Formats: sequence, structure tokens, C-alpha cells
Amino acid sequence: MSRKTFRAALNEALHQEMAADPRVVVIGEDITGGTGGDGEQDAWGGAFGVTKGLLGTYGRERVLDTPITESAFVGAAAGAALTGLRPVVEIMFVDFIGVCLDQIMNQAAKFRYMFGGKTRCPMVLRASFGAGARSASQHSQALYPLFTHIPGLKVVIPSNPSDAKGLLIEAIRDDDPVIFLEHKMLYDEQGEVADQPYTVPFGEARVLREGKDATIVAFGRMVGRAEEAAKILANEGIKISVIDPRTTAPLDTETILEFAEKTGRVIVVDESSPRCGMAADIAALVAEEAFDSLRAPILKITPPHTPVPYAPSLEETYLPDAARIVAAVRRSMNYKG
Amino acid sequence: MSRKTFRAALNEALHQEMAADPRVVVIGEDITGGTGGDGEQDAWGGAFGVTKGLLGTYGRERVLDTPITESAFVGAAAGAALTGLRPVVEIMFVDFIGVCLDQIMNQAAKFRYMFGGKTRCPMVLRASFGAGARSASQHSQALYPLFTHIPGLKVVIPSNPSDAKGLLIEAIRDDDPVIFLEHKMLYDEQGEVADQPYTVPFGEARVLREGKDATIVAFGRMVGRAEEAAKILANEGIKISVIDPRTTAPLDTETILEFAEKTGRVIVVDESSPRCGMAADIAALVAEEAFDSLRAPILKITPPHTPVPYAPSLEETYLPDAARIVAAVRRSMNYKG
Amino acid sequence: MQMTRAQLAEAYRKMRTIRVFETRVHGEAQAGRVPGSTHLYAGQESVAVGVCMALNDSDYIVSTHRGHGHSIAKGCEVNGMMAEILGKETGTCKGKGGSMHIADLDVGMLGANGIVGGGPPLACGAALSAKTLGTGAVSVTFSGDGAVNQGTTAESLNLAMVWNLPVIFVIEDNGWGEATSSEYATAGSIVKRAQGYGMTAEKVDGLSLSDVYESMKAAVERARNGEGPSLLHVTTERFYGHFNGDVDTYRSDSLKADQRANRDCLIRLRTALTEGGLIPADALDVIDAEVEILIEKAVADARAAAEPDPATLTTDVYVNYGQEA
Amino acid sequence: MQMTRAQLAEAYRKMRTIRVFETRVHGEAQAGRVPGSTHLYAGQESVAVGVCMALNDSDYIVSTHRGHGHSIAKGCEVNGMMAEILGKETGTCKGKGGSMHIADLDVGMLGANGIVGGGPPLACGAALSAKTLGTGAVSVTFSGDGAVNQGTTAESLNLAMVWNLPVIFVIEDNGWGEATSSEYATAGSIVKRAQGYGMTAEKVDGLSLSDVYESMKAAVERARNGEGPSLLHVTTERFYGHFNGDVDTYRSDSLKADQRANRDCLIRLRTALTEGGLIPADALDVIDAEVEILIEKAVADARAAAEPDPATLTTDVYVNYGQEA
Ligand SMILES: Cc1ncc(C[n+]2csc(CCOP(=O)(O)OP(=O)(O)O)c2C)c(N)n1
Ligand SMILES: Cc1ncc(C[n+]2csc(CCOP(=O)(O)OP(=O)(O)O)c2C)c(N)n1
Ligand SMILES: [Mg+2]
Ligand SMILES: [Mg+2]
Repeated sequence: MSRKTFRAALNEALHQEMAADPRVVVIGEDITGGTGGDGEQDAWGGAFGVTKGLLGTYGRERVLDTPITESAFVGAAAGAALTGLRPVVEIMFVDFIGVCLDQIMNQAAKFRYMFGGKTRCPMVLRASFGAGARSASQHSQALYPLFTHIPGLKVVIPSNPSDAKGLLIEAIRDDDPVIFLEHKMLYDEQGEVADQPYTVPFGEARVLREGKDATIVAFGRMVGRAEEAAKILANEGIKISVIDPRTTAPLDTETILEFAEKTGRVIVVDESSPRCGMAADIAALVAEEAFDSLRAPILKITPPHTPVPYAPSLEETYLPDAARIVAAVRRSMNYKG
Repeated sequence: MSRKTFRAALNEALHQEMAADPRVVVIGEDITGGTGGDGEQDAWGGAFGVTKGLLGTYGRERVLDTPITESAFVGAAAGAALTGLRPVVEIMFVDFIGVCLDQIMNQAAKFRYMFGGKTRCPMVLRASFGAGARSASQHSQALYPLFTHIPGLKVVIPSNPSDAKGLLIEAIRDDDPVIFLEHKMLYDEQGEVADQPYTVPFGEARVLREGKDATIVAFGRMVGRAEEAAKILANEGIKISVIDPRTTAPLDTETILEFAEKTGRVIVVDESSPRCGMAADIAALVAEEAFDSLRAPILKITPPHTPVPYAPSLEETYLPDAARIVAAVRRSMNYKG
Repeated sequence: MQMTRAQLAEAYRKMRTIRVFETRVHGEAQAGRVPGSTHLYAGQESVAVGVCMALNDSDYIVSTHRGHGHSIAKGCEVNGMMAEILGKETGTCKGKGGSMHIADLDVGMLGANGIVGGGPPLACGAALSAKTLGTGAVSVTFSGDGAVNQGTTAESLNLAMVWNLPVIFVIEDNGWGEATSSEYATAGSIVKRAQGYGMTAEKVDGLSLSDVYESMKAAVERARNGEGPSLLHVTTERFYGHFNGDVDTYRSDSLKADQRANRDCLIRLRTALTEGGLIPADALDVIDAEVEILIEKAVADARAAAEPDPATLTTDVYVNYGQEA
Repeated sequence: MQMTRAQLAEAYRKMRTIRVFETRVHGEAQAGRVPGSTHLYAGQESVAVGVCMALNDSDYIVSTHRGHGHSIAKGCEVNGMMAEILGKETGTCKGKGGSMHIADLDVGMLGANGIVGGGPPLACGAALSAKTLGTGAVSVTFSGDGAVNQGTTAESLNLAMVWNLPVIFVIEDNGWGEATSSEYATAGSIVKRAQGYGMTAEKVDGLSLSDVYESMKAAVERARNGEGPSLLHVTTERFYGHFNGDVDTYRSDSLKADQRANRDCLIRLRTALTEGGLIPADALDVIDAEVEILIEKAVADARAAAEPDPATLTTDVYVNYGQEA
């Protein structure tokens, strides 16, 4: 056990799995950096530094820099996964999925079904996501509702360093295609992380706190903001349960419904766009499965239906924050049917 | 007014708008057919025959066959729309959006916002969608939740020939990028269609029938199945309201909520996949905005979370049918809180 | 690199098997017994067979929507294929995939593909596996003259060079992408495009089994020796419409008649074998008869087989989902 | 096709404007006044300016993530640009787009683009508008040596040929795609790739403004005459790291020093102008002084400007949504 950043936890997971299994290879743009030049090699270790140091230990045979051709190398990862490797492929920003979605949606996700259950495609697609870095409309999206919508994919959204390591190791050992999404504003977050390899199972939510008054379900970076809100409310004696499902597919419907029933009030806090988004998905689940325990409308706290803006004054308004969450919980508590 | 197929209604809309506005051009694969060969020209008029005959009237300058490069020609449509044309571009099957999503998601949909409101991108992307033709996993998807999720796009799903014509003309005259989705099993459907040009506004649901007991919200081909179910139930004296929103973005939340409040029971019937899908989107809306009128859980009738299978015995089980809808309504009616 | 008599007989049997298989699929489709649509390979047999004769069982191929011929050439079993096309539970994919998704990894067939241009990246991946795991296998991707324009193909040519992969791009140029001619849609020269990436590339007459085989042999040898990828631009022709429902009016009747009369790769091979004194006609007749029986049984079994149990709708989505999909 | 003195003075002013603009943006970024990240064009000025000098206001350009130079060369106003990069309401895009999304259709600048390879299809579309509406305009797309591998670029080369579009593909080869060299990532020859599509293509020394200008002039003339698209493979170098946060250790210090000392296009032009007796040094000094004042004001105004009103978060999503987005 030692303090590590979210970034270091991911890097450690990659190191440990590459050491344990020679079939694990890492693929992506600038995941080493400096290739073909006269300067430092492994200069970047990926745009966010997550793969730094892998080159030195595992060499170019297993740490593969790519041209800027996501369709080709994501598809190559899928083809390699069909034929014996266990690739971990990096898309620098999840926003770039637009240039290679077919290889995920129509190829990797559907092989097993189309081929009658006779194949496995054990690949992991890692990508950064999320707003907050002033990266504007094409470098700040969440987009996991797109992946969650597509049958055949598993979708993972770690919210802290310890989960990040355990979920990534689980993803690499998993035999299905896994979309692993890392919020770019969390890379420098610190936390206690066990040093040895370990896994966090998919489909098991983390319950950050239990409180009888209302349940907040949140994902990724919004988990921290839900906690902030819960602390503020605790000072007023309002007891909140905070649930982090950690994976959207599979989804831990049991825990979500259990707390919906216990508290009768559900607020979903999510960074993805509102229409056909993650908040709607959870709200619809609760509205169908836990209806008779509900004591107030299911509230969705999300960004508006707009692209992500550049200017700080706009982007901060775009993102849900503790104040909006607190206000929503109060609205729920004060609701008179 | 005369009887026309869904296909003919679309074709008429294209003819009339191309006649009315020289800036309207049509782009796509095989939208004429025979190009460069020694046989019949305009041999196909598109894979589903929707653009047949346009070549003869408007010539190759305005009816443009393309290589099989969706990214290039969908992006070209977006670039043309920025610079004075009003392109109607066809993607043969919506499933192929995977190879060109970026040009829709990160380009066309975001131009106006990224550029501070100074541009317009009046393009229409037409595509066939849906299951039922035994076309298997890569040629049968619905996928409109992906488009509905993306701010900046308008999404249209006509359910009958008359709406198909009016909505397509509206789409062509609209100044924003519009995704226009045609269910492949509806092309041969017949209906009364006015001969002169007319528009059906976006964001205005069609109320097929009003009944006090429950509300069914359905899209595309599922509207017909909802009607079937409503008829069956009518024979038992159960009065159902059936709502066809016609566009998912913008969405006529007013009409949906009005009927949710009137009836207190809502069943959403949709062909898209269940997770982060259209049914969840509607259910979440109702659960937040019409909570206190609800007398039963909001039920979602959708396919399972699987790719679309090939064999008839599987594909028929995959799709929601009248029997499942009837059973759901009964479940809702018999619900004791 | 000449083919032995045994190889030639085997090649003839495979080509004949594909031709009869496709003819029967066409018949089943006309009779309404094929639930979906299907893209027939008849006319192009020498390409699939010439290519796959140069491969081992452990080598990989990635196919297209027009995949029946590739599948048979690589060793897929015709009974399962016919049953799959008819949508039966005995099908190669249990009836879940159909004509456009036949795959059998046991024989290195990584799947037909409904997405034009979907295959080349996957083939690069299979080649990467072979290279990384040191199996010595090579990977082949079939693409049409239409698919060659798709960005995925261009990206894959570059990636194959950058990673020096043992992959071979076989471009089957039958002159048409659906109802659009390559004359119109495919600019410049396919061979020159590949050479633009520094890749070894050549144009091959697909009518000649031996030409395809020998060019392929050389490409495979280069790939196995670590000398990198190659592209073969193989000219060929399809006898049927683009898919079973295509009335094919965009090609003149004279052209189509001329095709079957003068440019039938199967007739070419048979003539070469008999006139060249390599295999006597009666020996080929025996093969023809055996093939007829084989395919007849495949059709009969497929017709007789049951449709998949609706309960299997939700299986095979994930290896393990921890809950039903 | 020689440039007149007036044109040369104008070109020098533009190049100088870009250089000073980028130097100041770098300073603002170092000082923490640029909210996002930004990709600087310094070192490549002769390319943007040589290309845009050959265009009219009614012609179009489609830019990249490294778009400041293209924008200034095409006529975007530096005050709005600097304000946009600092995220202010007076910015070209009201602060909604930032460095990577500057656009001004009034001067034919169709937008920087955060997606590598996003531009070429858009440029084909602008060329299609020009051709269909008969405006006589041409369209130019800038792409880097990394973007040239993206499938969209290859698809666009083919589409431009098939539709015979008045579009020009300018490939700015600065040797690097982020921290990966084109030596590694870009196989073969970019000129040969284009020729594989039957496209007129040539390699151009980007250090020489006049070389760029003259090759561009010829390409524009071909495009306007309906003789179709062209590709220019222009070699150049970037002076800063990939983006403001890049410490750029993957290029040796000697290489970087050598660049600025011996391969600075601005110094090249100045020397050519003075030693060639075309424009005296003091006249260029005057231009330098005017540019300093212009950019200083842009920076001062941008710093002083207000951030966008949060109420504008939900505007400009649609032309008309019938309800608030
Ligand atoms: C991405 C994509 N676009 C379009 C299609 C529709 N389509 C199926 S086959 C085909 C023609 C392919 O032509 P070619 O590559 O020459 O192969 P051929 O059919 O001639 O064997 C097209 C356009 C598709 N399946 N996928
Ligand atoms: C589709 C996509 N993939 C990756 C990136 C990340 N990225 C931004 S710039 C860049 C390098 C581009 O290199 P090049 O085209 O040579 O342009 P340069 O930066 O040298 O001007 C990369 C990989 C992106 N923005 N879009
Ligand atoms: Mg073809
Ligand atoms: Mg570069």
C-alpha cells in the first residue's frame, strides 16, 4: 500500500500485466515518443504519460507506436485479439472514436455474436475523456453512452487511483472487448493503492457512503463532486448514500435498486450529455424497477445539451458542481407529492 | 392527395425540393447506378430506389455518385453545406456511420457552436435503419440514440409515407444538420400523401389515438406495432393513447408529458438497443417531469442487449411485437402500488 | 513454384466446389429459402483458390461480404456454410451470422465482413499476432476494387509498412462496386497507390489460377522471410449481380454473355489441364460428380435442419457478463 | 509568376505578423493566460503565406490544429484571434472555440480543426460548392505529415479525382506528428501516394516563399481551369514543441539550434529581399515595428476583454431548435 497518482496506478497495472503475460501488448500514438528522431526516446510515454517506461522494459515488439490512423491500429488490436494477443490500445482522446468507431461497434463488439460464440476478442481500448481542461468541443467529451449502448462492449469508468489499477488489470484479463475511460482531470489525483497486482470485478458498484435520506449515483469525476455535496448536506443532518457503479456495462443494477428502495429518492449526477445519456439510463432503470419506493421525481444533474465550450467561464458553468447537486437533493427532499 | 409508398413519398420530396432550390444536391453510393458502365444508367437509384429518376431531371452536376468512402463524401457534404449548397447525402445503411461518425459528430454537429454561431451547416444525412430484413448484425441497427446524444444534430424518424415526405422537405429546408432515418421495412408501406410540397415541423408529436387508460410512446416502425396493440386492447375496452414524437431531437416533451399526466401510465416501445437508448430517454423524462401523475412503473419495451441476429426465428424474437406491448400494458393496468 | 498435378486437381476441386455451391445458393435464394441477401462469388474462383493454395492452415485470411469462395478455399466446411446461409442452428455461426458473417478460426478464416473496408485493419492485427508470437504465419486480406478506396485500406497499407507486417493485400478487381464501376470510382492505379507506400505490388490476371498462385507464393515467401507486406491487384469478373436481388441491368447482356463464354476461370483451368495433358477429362468429371454429391448433401441437410431455438437469442454476446445480456 | 515588390512586402508583413503573434501566444501561455493548450506555427510561416498569397478572398482554406498561421495568412483579424485564444467574449468565436477552432467564413477560412485528418473531406465539399455554384473559387486543405496517413486524406484524394474538384492538398511536412517522426510513421513517398490516384503532385521546399508561391500559383491555375486537384508536399520545420506544454526533448538541442540559425524562413526572406535589392532593410524594419504595435494591441485588448457571459453557454448550438437546447 502506498500513495500513488491515478496515472501511476494505471502505469503500474500495465507494467504488472505485461510482466505476467507475454501476450499483452500496448499500442497507440506517441505511447513512447521520440521514435525515429535524434532526441530522447520514450520522451512522452503517451500524451498523458500513462505508458511511460514500458518501452525500456518490454521493447518495441510489445510497445508499438503507431501512425495517426486510429481505424487501422484499433482494428489491428481487434484482429490481434482474435488471434492470440491481448492488446491494450490507446486512443488519446475518446473524442477521436469518431474516426474508428466501426472497428469497435461493428467488428470487435459483434465478432462473438456474429460468429456464433466461437471467438473471443480480449482487447482493452483505453482513452482519456471529460471536460475541465479548457480543451473545447473536440477534446472534452464523455461519450460513454455511445459505448454503453452497443451490445458486446464492456465499459469501465474508474473514479479513483485504487479502482483505476484494479479495474485495468481486470480489463486486461477479461476475455471481452473493454472500453476503459480515464478522466483527464483525474490523472494527478492521489490515493492509496496496493502495490501488488489485484483486480476489481466488473458490475460491482462501490458504496462510498450510506445514508437514509437520498441516493446519489455518479460516475468518474462526478463521484468526487457527489461526495462534496454529501459532506455539505451531512453538516445539515441530511444523510446521503453515494454510489459509484464503476462500470456502466455490466451495470450493478442490484445495488442501485437496493439504495433506491432504501432511500426513495434518487439523484443521478453525470458528465455525459443528457439525451440518451448515462443519467437517463439509470433514471429509467429506477423508474421501472423501483417505482413503488420512490418518494420524489428522479433528478438528473448533467451538462446542458450543448458541445463543450472553451472559455473557463463557460466550461465551469457547463459542468455539474457540488452546489447544483446540493440544490437538487434539497429539491428532492422538499418534494411534496 | 394520392396513395404512395414511403419510398415514393421520399422520392417526390427530393424531386420537389431539387426543383425549387438549385442549391440542393444529392450525394451517395449507387444513388444512380451504372455509372461508368456499358449498361443501363440510373439502374438503381440508390440501394433502396429512393433517388431513382433524379439523374434524368437534374443531371450528374446535382446527383453525385461516390466511391465507397463515407468519411470523404459525408465530410464533403458538411463542407459544401458550410459554403452555400444544401446537400442531401445518403448512407446506405445507418450501420455504416461507424466509418464516418467524426464528420457528423465532431464536424457538422459542432461547427456552429465552435465557431461562435457564425456558420450554418444545412445538410441532411439520409440512412436506412432497422431490423426485420434478415440483414444480420451489421445491417440492421437503429443507432439513433447515438445521434440523439450528440448536441448540434436534429434527428428525424418518420413512421408513415405522409410524414416521410413532409419531414424530409422540412429537413432539406432546415438550416441545421439533420439525421433522417428511414426504416427499411417501411419503404413499401402505402399511405395517402399530398401531391404538392408541404412540411411537417420538427418537435411536434403526432397523436395517433387518445385514450385515458395508458400512453404508448413509439418511434418508426414500432408506431405501427403500438397501434396494433392499441386495437387489440380497444376490443377489451382498454383505451390507449399512442404518441409518435417523429423527431427525437428536438423532442416534443410537452405532448409526451401531457399524455403521461392524463393517463398516469406510460409504456415506451422502441427498436433501438436498451442501454442509453430512446426508451430510457423518454422514461427518464417522464420520471422527472411527470412523477406525481404516475400510477405505475414506466415500462420499456425494447430488444434485448444483443446484436441483431440473422435467422428469422431469432430476429422475430428480437423485435418488440404487439403481443409484448399488449402484455406490458396489461402489466401496467394491473399494477397495484 | 509450379503446382503439382495433385495440387492442380485439388485446386480444380475447390474451384468447382465454389462454383456449384454458389449456383445452388443462387437457386435457394430464387426459391425464397435464403432469409437474407447474399453476394455470390461465381466467376472469381481462381482468385480465392490461387491465393489460399499458397497458404498453410495456420495462416489467416480476412474476407469480405462476398466471402463464400474465400471460406471454401481456406477450408471451411460447406455443410455448415449452407446451413448458415439458410439460417439454421447447424450453421457455422448457429444461424446468428448468415451469409455475410461466416467465420471459422480453426481453419484461419477470420470472418466475412459486412463492412466494406472492415477487413484490412483486422488482417494487420492477425499479422501482428503472428509476428509477436513468432508463429511464422502470414495474414491475407481480400478487398474489392471498391473497398480499396476506403480509408481503412490506405491506413492499413501504411501501418503494414511501418510495422513491417507479414500481411498480403489481395485486391479483387471485378470492375464493380455494387452498381458503380471502378472505372468511375477508383482513380489512378491500385498498384501505384501501394507503391506510394513503398510496398511491393503487382497486377495479376485473375483468370489464370497459376498466375495468382505464383504471385501469391512469392508474396508469402517475402512475408515469411520478414521482408514485409505485398499487394496483389488481381483482375477478375463476377457472373451474378452484386447480390441475389440485383437484376444487374447496368452491365450489357453482350458483356455478360461474353464473360461466361470467354472468361470463365473454371473453363480456362479445365482446358489447360486437359489440353496440357496434366489431368484427363474423365478424372475431372469424377471430381465434378463428387462435388455435386457433396453440395447436394449440404443443401439437403441445410433445408432439413431446424431454425435456431429463440432461447439462443441472448447467448454468445459476451464470454462472461456476470448477468444475462 | 514572379511576385511584385508590393506582394513581397505584403508577404513579409504577413510572415512577420504570424511569427510575432505566435511568439506572444507562447509568452501568454507560459504566463498562464491561455486557458487551453495551443499549437504554434512559428517556423512554417512561408508555407501559409506562400499558399494564401496565391488565393483570392473568395477562395477557401481548411486548416488544422496548428491553424494560427493559416488564419492570419488568409486574412483573419489578429485581435479576434488573440482574444479567442485567451478565451474572451471578443474572440473570433466568442470564446467558445479557442485556439483549435478559429474560423472566419467571411475571409474563406473554414476553420482550424482539432481532428487530425478532419479537414480534407471538408475542403472537397467547399470545392464542390464552388464547382456546382460556378463561383470559380478554389479550395485548399492544409494537412501535416501525420495527417497524410489518416484514411480521410486518402479518401479525399480519390474523391477529388473522381469528382474533378478544384481542391489543392497542401501537406506541411515538418517531420513530426506530435512526438513521432514522419521518418517512422509515414511510409514511402507522399508525392507518389498522390500520383497513385493520378493526381498532379510535387515536392516543394517550404523554406522558400517563392517556391511555395509559384507551385501554388500553378496548382490554383489548374484548379480554376477545371484541370482538377493537385497535391503539394511542402517540407518545413516547427520551432516550438508540438504544443505549448511540450518540452520537446525528442529533438536534439543541436537540431533545434541549427533550425533557428540556418533554416528560418523569415530570415531567408529578409536576406533575399535586402541582398537582392528588392526591399531595403529599413523598409522592413518599419514593417517589423508596425507588426509589433499591431500584436501588442491585440494582446493588450485580449487581456483586457471580459470572459463570455455564462448565459451564452447554451446559445449557438442550433440555428433554430424550437426550444432551448
Ligand atoms: C462501409 C460500407 N459502405 C457501403 C457498403 C455497401 N456495400 C456492400 S458491398 C459494396 C460494394 C463493394 O464493392 P467491392 O469492394 O468492389 O466488392 P465486390 O462487391 O465487387 O466484391 C457496397 C458499396 C458497406 N457494406 N459498407
Ligand atoms: C484523429 C486524431 N488523432 C490524434 C490526434 C492527436 N494529435 C493532435 S495533433 C497530432 C499530430 C499531427 O501531426 P501532423 O499532422 O504532422 O501535424 P503537425 O502537428 O506536425 O502540424 C496528433 C496525433 C487528433 N487531434 N486527432
Ligand atoms: Mg468490385
Ligand atoms: Mg507534422
